[in-house]
Amino acid sequence: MDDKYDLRGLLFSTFEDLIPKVLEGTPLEDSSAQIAFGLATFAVVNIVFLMLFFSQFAILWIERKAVARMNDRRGATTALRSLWVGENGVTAGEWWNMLPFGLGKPIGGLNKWLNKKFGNRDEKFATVDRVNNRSWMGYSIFPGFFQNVADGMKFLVKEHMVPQRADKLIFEVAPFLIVSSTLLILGIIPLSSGMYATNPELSILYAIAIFGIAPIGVFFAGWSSNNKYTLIGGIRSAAQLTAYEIPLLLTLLSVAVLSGTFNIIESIHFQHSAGAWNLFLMPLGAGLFLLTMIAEVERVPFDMPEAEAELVEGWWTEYGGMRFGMLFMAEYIRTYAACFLFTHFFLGGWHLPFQGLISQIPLLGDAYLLIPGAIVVLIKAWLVFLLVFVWARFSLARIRTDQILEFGWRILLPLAVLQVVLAGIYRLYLFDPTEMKDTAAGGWAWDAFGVPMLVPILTTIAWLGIFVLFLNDEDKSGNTERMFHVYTEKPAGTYVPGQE
Amino acid sequence: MAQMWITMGPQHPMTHGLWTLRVKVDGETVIDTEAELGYIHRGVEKICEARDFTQVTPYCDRLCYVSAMTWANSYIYAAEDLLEADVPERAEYIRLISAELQRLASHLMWLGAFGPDIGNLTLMTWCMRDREMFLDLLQELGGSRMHYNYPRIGGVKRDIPIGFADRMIAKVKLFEKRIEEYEMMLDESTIWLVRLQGVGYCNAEEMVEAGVSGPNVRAAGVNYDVRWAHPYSVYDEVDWEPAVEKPTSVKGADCYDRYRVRIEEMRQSCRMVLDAIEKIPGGKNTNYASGDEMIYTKAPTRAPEGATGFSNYECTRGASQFYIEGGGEGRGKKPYRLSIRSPMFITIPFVAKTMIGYKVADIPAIMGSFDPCIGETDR
Amino acid sequence: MADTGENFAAFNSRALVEMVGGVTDEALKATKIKQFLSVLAGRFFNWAGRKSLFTLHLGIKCCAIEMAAAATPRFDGDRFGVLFRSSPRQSDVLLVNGPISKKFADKIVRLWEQMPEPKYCIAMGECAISGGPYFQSYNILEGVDTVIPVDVYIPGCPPRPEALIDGFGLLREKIIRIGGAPSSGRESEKPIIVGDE
Amino acid sequence: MGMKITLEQNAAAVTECADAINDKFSGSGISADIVQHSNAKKYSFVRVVTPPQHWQALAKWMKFDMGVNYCSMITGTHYPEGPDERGWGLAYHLLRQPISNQRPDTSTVYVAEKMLGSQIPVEFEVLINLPNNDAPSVPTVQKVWVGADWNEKETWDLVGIQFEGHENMFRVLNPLDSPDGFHPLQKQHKIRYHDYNEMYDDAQGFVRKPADEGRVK
Repeated sequence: MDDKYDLRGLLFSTFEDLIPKVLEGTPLEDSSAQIAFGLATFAVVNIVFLMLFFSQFAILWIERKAVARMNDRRGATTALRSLWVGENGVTAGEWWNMLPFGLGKPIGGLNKWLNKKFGNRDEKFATVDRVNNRSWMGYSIFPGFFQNVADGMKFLVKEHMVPQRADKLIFEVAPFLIVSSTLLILGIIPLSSGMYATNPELSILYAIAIFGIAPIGVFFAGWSSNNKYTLIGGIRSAAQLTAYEIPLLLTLLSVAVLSGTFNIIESIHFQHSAGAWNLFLMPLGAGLFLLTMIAEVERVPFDMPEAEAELVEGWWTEYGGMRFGMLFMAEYIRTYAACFLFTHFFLGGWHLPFQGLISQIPLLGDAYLLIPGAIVVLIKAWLVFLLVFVWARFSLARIRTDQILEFGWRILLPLAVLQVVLAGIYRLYLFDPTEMKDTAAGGWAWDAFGVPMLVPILTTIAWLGIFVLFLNDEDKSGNTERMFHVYTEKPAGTYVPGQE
Repeated sequence: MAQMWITMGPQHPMTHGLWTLRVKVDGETVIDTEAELGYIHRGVEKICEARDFTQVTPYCDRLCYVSAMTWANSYIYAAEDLLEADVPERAEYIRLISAELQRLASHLMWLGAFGPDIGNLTLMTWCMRDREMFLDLLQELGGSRMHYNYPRIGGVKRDIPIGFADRMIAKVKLFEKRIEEYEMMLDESTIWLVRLQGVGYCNAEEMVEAGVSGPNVRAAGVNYDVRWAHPYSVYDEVDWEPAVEKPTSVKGADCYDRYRVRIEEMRQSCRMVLDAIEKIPGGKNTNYASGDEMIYTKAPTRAPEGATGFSNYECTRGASQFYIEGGGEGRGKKPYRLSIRSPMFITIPFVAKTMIGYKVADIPAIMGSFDPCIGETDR
Repeated sequence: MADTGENFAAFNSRALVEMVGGVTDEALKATKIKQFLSVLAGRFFNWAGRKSLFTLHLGIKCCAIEMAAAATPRFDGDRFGVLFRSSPRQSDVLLVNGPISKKFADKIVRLWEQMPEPKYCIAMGECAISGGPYFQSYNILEGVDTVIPVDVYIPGCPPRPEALIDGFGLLREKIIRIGGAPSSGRESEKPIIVGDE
Repeated sequence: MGMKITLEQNAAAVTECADAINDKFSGSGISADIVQHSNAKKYSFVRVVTPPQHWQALAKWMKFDMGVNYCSMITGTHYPEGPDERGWGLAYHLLRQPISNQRPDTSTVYVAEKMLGSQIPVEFEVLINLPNNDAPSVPTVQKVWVGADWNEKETWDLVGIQFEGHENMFRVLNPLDSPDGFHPLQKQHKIRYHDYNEMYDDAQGFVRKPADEGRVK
């Protein structure tokens, strides 16, 4: 069901009837339709990109505060107020006098007013002000939000160093390869049915192809920085990403098979009009998607390429200054994109939970439908980020590289194939296309034996049972040779091929 | 596959302190290793030859900076052997309590550093938060957070403060519940078990042959402990038993056993401290003046020419030993020769050799499980 | 413009970039917009530079444990934007927290040179200030300022984590005063010592 | 209740070891006697004095016959004013520890009071005196105990006593490029500010700060 707020429709209609009137007498008149289309697309793309990019800082803030709170500490508390307060009494003097065009006076006045109103009070409260320099009398809106802004902006003024014997061209190209391919993903992520930058026909294939480019950039970075740590980090990340690319593809193939389309927006429409989100139809697929996405963006359980412990910083050890800032941002954009893709494929995009039932209620239903799709998508993405990526980061340890690869090839791949088969069976036998309804109430396509919604309910319960079965660990004292253990009796390196 | 030497240099997150581990790597597998120490060698043995016997204690605090109290006690026993000083009963109890509290703080620092080695960053903050509890207690005794200069030749500097006993009991009881929280977070997580079990095997005789001691040997199944084998202080009157682990493979103890032994040792220390505070002669809520004969007996300050003093003490990381020869400058007020045996100085080359055959990612796991402290290694 | 082995096409991209850059620079300077932007941007980047002081994860001796304690729940350094990075390329502050032996002297100078330019050095603890209890040793340098320039001294053996956080506070006060001046030009500054006032 | 090796057990084990050494090496200048500590629980240990040439044989015999399986410390000392036959001293500290390999899932839990005979841990102190010349040397025990390897390297590095037959001898604690004859724990080296102001012939040319006359520190 289309979202009520259609940004694209609004902008395209205004530009279509505004531009021809503006270009009435000018020679460009006959091509005014193309110009209107161009300007409208430019506006929509910019709005969507800025929304996605600046909600990126929310992701950084959620992560830093959640990890800090879990570590039992306060985490970053830099407040907006620290811009004009200066360092406990020491300020930068009358810097606004150096401003040209007489702009010094108003900015100086603004600074004084802010300091008087929201700054440190006076000598009497010097120590109290010094302690809560982070907030004004203990209150601060978004405490710590500006810490990430400061971290990002500081990298702009750092010196850019290139290691002497590094392969300079590839050393410079690698970060751009990673950052550009990451930003391209944001192009196809729709915020709601009417708010997206582009909607290519096969957007699922496009997303996976773009996700596949970054590993090359990572390997280039690792190889070109002429440092043994980065070389091992680069090789590890290349191996890990290829190992987890295939289960990711198969999982998205099963989503496409289930929804019948390769387009993200159509698969969201399918989820609503069929009545059940994919999460309940293919919980195994959802789990696989999250696991492979965590490995794809190299976060903690699969953090081996930038393993703090033995590889210093992994493949980005030699990057300083803004290149490191961009790589740091690119890693978070990829994580954010992963959360968005999970929301669209498994949590029904901009549709509200139980939208079918609640929209029936006369008064409350209409209010419920008034919530804009973009807000719903953002909140879902942030919750997925908090509950999956950040929670895994502060509670799990790192798996070793060979264990990651073994887990990827031996366990995730067969499960992904099983999921594709299941999706095929669901689509062919358990799906009833006649019940599809594209109304606000949504359809009831997954009934079985007369009981509405029986198929998703049974699947979810079945997979939860399997999950609990595997949850309790086997008796620890008994076995020591864990299944992932590759300990060679004869130390490696002593085996010379060809000599039996 | 190309074999290359990687230098895990002095500044490296894995090395707890400054030392270099050169690793020959074939792909991901370690073929050969070489340890290089001496980055913070500061010649404590040479400086102590120009210090009086009581002035040497601060240097021994700063040897292994994470378990300062145990090292100061170790030196004091050697000095008492040299100067023939005897120690009152209550002072021995206070030394036991302060040493065991320091052992708890040191094991917590180890667990806090071991977590990030394996990748679990939350462990660092949790363990350091609990360590602050014990630092507060030791601060009441010694006066500062990390280096206390607390034991004296013939007793202790000052008695335990009035409310110390109740605060300590409350904090140790709270910590015993905290250990369950750690175990729930770590032993239940398959990733933690997969990274630690079956990694870093070394059997008991191989370790003793190489001079390894302390919890690392008790992880291989023998409950040998200097506290009962060469007894000192009042460990025989206090209720405890050495923590020992059953190795699950014929190849000896792996990283998981060493981790389990230290968790068990934390419990033993808690049990020991709670029992010792009840049995302390002179009552737990009394506070004697600092020179009182209940906690300090005057000891001679000069050592004759040929006299020697030796002490064998169970520090948190192994058996630390001091050997002092009397008759130095100032007519014997200063030691002629002070020799310090650091358990880690011999364990680190041995551990470097046990890493051969495992993966590069196992290096921090194996190294961290032996709890290296470079301050004492380089002296 | 020295042509260092570039391709000899009559008109290459580097020349284009420099020409365009030069022209716009002149225009901006003429209309004083460049001065307006540089003053405002200067203040903003100064704020960013002092609010996020990434410290190098380098633990030498006992002060390293107090540095670690400063990052934990009781004395949270993260509140002030102090994060411990393990690569010198990404850190701004070199926190020297132990005695510098002769073996480690040229390695710490190398670490200092590997850090990108607006960098600061804090000497934490007596050993880093003047060799501390080991000033008589044959193997220890008398303080880290024999080899690298130091901005803030934190006395104490070991200084308490609050003193370390106060040291970062004084460093921020110095940054707001001198801005991102390169570390070589700061010799004339009076040494800042924690607890001096 | 905690456990401990009682004084009787200790006395029995120590006398038994001392007698074993004295019978085996009675003629060749090796003598073992029992000395009592005067700290903590006043336990006694075996002090063995041996000439340098018999040391390797004694070490092998102690290791394989008496089960002294733990070499903990080697201390070298320099006596410049000492008599001719005692210019340098070496003190080896060894321990007999009742530790053996365990079968999987088993652990031996000793009860201290019930240990007897060769299980009881015993402390040994082997003293070797070297003549007062400037090239002291002792046969190495690197092959006997692995633990002695790095101890010998450290003793050579700091005190300068040569260990004949020790492979791969390199400086462990001092910088690798410190000058050859420089062994800091020898008595002719003084520490700074004790009427000995400039640093040693330091290879890396670090200039010490000028003496501290009122410099803003």
